[in-house]
Amino acid sequence: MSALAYQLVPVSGWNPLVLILLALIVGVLVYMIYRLGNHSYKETKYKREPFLSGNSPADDPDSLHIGGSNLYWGFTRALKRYFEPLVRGHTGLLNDYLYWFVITVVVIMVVLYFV
Amino acid sequence: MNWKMSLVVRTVTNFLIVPIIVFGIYLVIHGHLTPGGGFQGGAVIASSTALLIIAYGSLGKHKKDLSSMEALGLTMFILIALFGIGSTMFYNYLAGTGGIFGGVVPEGANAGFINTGGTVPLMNIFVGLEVAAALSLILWMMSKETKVLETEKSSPSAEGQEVRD
Amino acid sequence: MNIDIVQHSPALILAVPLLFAFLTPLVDRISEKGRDALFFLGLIIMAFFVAIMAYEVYTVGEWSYVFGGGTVTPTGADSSFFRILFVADGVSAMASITLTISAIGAAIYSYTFMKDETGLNKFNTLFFLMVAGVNGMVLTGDLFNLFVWFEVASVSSAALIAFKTYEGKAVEAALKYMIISVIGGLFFLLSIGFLYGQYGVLNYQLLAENITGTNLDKIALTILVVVLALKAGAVPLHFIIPDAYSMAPGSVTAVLVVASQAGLWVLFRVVFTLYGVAVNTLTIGWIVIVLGILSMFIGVTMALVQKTVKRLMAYHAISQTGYMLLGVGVGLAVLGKPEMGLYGRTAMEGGVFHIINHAMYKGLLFLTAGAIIFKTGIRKLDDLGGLGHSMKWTMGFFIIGALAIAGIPPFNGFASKLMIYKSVYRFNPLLSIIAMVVSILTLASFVKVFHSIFMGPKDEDIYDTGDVPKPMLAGMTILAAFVILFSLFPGAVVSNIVEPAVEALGVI
Amino acid sequence: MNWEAILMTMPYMTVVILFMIGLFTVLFKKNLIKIIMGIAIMQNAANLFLVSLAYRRGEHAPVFTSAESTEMVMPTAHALTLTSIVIGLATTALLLSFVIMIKKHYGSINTDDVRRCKE
Repeated sequence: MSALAYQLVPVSGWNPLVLILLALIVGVLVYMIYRLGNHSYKETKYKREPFLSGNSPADDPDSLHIGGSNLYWGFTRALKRYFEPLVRGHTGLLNDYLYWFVITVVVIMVVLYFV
Repeated sequence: MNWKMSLVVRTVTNFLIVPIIVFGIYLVIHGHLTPGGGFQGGAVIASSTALLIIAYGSLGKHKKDLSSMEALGLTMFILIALFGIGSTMFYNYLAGTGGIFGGVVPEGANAGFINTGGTVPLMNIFVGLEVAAALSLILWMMSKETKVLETEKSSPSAEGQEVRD
Repeated sequence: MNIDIVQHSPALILAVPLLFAFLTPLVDRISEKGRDALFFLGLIIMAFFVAIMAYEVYTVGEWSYVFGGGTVTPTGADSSFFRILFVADGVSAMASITLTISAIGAAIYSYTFMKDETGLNKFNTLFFLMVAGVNGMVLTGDLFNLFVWFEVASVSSAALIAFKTYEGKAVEAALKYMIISVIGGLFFLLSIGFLYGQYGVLNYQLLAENITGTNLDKIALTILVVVLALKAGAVPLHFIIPDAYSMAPGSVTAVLVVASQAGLWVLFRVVFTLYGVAVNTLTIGWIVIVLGILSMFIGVTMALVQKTVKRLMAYHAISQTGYMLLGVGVGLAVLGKPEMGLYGRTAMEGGVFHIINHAMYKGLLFLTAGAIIFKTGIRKLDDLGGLGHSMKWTMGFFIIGALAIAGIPPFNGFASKLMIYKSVYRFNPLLSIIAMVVSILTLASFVKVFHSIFMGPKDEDIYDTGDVPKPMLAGMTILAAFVILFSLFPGAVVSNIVEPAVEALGVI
Repeated sequence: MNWEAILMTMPYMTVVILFMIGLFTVLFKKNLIKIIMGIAIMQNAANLFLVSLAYRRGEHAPVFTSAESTEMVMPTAHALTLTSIVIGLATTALLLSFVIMIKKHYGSINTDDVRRCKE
């Protein structure tokens, strides 16, 4: 039984149970501090908007959902010279898939032969 | 199907079907003696159904029967293999035990006998049944799908349905 | 007539799905209910035999099963010479366990997911055939038998990808998947010809004994490695994977992931047991590592720019396969050298552990993607939004899957990635750094997916219909339960399941 | 010139030529039906390769009745070829039915048109 116990809760190396225990303890502490705060603050509908910059957002906040696909437009724009050929690389052409297959066979054969 | 070949072709096919099927069955049963066996015999039998499809346009309402025949053939093949589980799967437990398939093979080079195969001829028969049904189903589906046998030009099908993107 | 089920379990693991695959059309003519009952019964019986085989392998040890031989274990060299041999060892036990879990999860999921499709008896037959094909590929100890099961798995998975024949794209994806697999199979046949022509034997053990690494063997090894990497989805050959995964029905994709991992298992068997030290392991190790690094990096960068849910997840499947290739590639590079004991072994265990983790959480993610498409019918990320309000359970499962794939600490992705990072760092620090960057990009793309699907305002027409029906949730719970189980006790999983698999690969 | 040796390599030459023809068709032809024909050629080449491996000079075909037990060509390669022919049939049937469905959905079987799965 001890072997299995040791396997379940290994002392050395990575042990998720210790981490979860830690998370629980921290959670309880945070909850206690949260309880100390006064609860008079009501979640009102017209709370003051924290003004960041630019014009105020449209009155209907629900329409402000940024589409999923261009969330990282900055990242892809910056690395355009890497992403352009990569996306074009997936041509969808059956013959291209087979070119890649034959090229890989030849490359690995040459590498294996000479090294 | 309104497709029908002329009377001559239909009568010749009626006569031709019988020898083809008999030859196919011969190949299946003598599979363990002479070159042949389940797949080859089944393919010959399926060529007879190809003749039928060309002559009569379709095999009528037998789509379900054919696929059931195919499924039956395969299930029996696996069951026979499983019966050998006493020692190992696919074990030839009928060989040399007398009875229809269990004849004892005499020494020396001889022409071989039908009843000495053990489970092999049984398996050949069920594979033959399965392949005959499967190939005729394939031929019939493809001839129906490509509408190759219809006389009038069928309307060009709608340009590819787009997936709801 | 005492039938020792335990000894016969490898054969029964294969016979049961095949038998039920061909019984389904017959039962389907009688009753629909009977067909569905048969579907679950077949998988449960197969799971029972897999459990028996795995227990036997882990307690007693490995044994090989000769089909048609007088006794189970091959008596004398000649009896295993011509017969087909199944090997029940650590690798096949672990691979069968992975396949059974995701197959059962996908089967329960597809009970309602495929409700409105026609021709369900064909779906069940093909599902059983795919499960049998993948099991056969992993269990077999004979090279040509491997080719046969490789083809059975390719044919049935291509037919399953094209299951929605009314969608043109699904058929196109299936055609490409099938043509590439057939051509891969032909090259595979050539390499079988090379090896059989030289040594006159097709069995793994006998072949491994007298392989001497001549030039012809190197060519055969190259073709074997490339064809199996093609099946697993390494980068230069990965083009069929995104098309196939995005167009297949949700439950089929979850099992497709395990089917391509079977290619990985067989690649490790070929490289370790078949060739082992006969060929310069450093070169082969580096080839596998380069394949892994390419798959990792290009897989994740392509995933960042994807616009549809399933395609994005397909690219993640490729990048996670890169981790496995990297882990085991490092182990291969130091095979037979002293460093093997130092970090090579942990690298291999990390790579192998990542295979089962990946099958769990990637299966879960594909099932959630299928649920989203089942509920909304929309595939593009831009049109989806605000599903978190109505689909609470699916969101929960998505979070578990996304955190696990990104390698966030408590989850199982982290456990295997940690093993890979630690050991690969000592082999070559740069590889480990690339692996960590890729892990961050994985997290980034899943944040994007989570944000665009579940966050945002309520969507009126989907909001009131609530979450997906019960069986789909049950299928997802099974996979999520295993993700959490492997996250909480990684030590137990590594020492009980992963180590026998690594030893079975011939790593002392 | 050692004609004897050259004659012995003749089957393997045909295998290489057939395989290259099949590979050429599959790589460079745009029509799907031609690609499937190329695959069929490659399958025949692979089968020929397996059968020519089993040949031993001056021995009988492995049919039990016609030969003493010792001088026989290796039968296992023939069994492999049989299975590979059966698999070849199954895959070609599946590929052809896919092409039929693609013709119905896409209206053309040219690989340039059949690539909607890009994005």
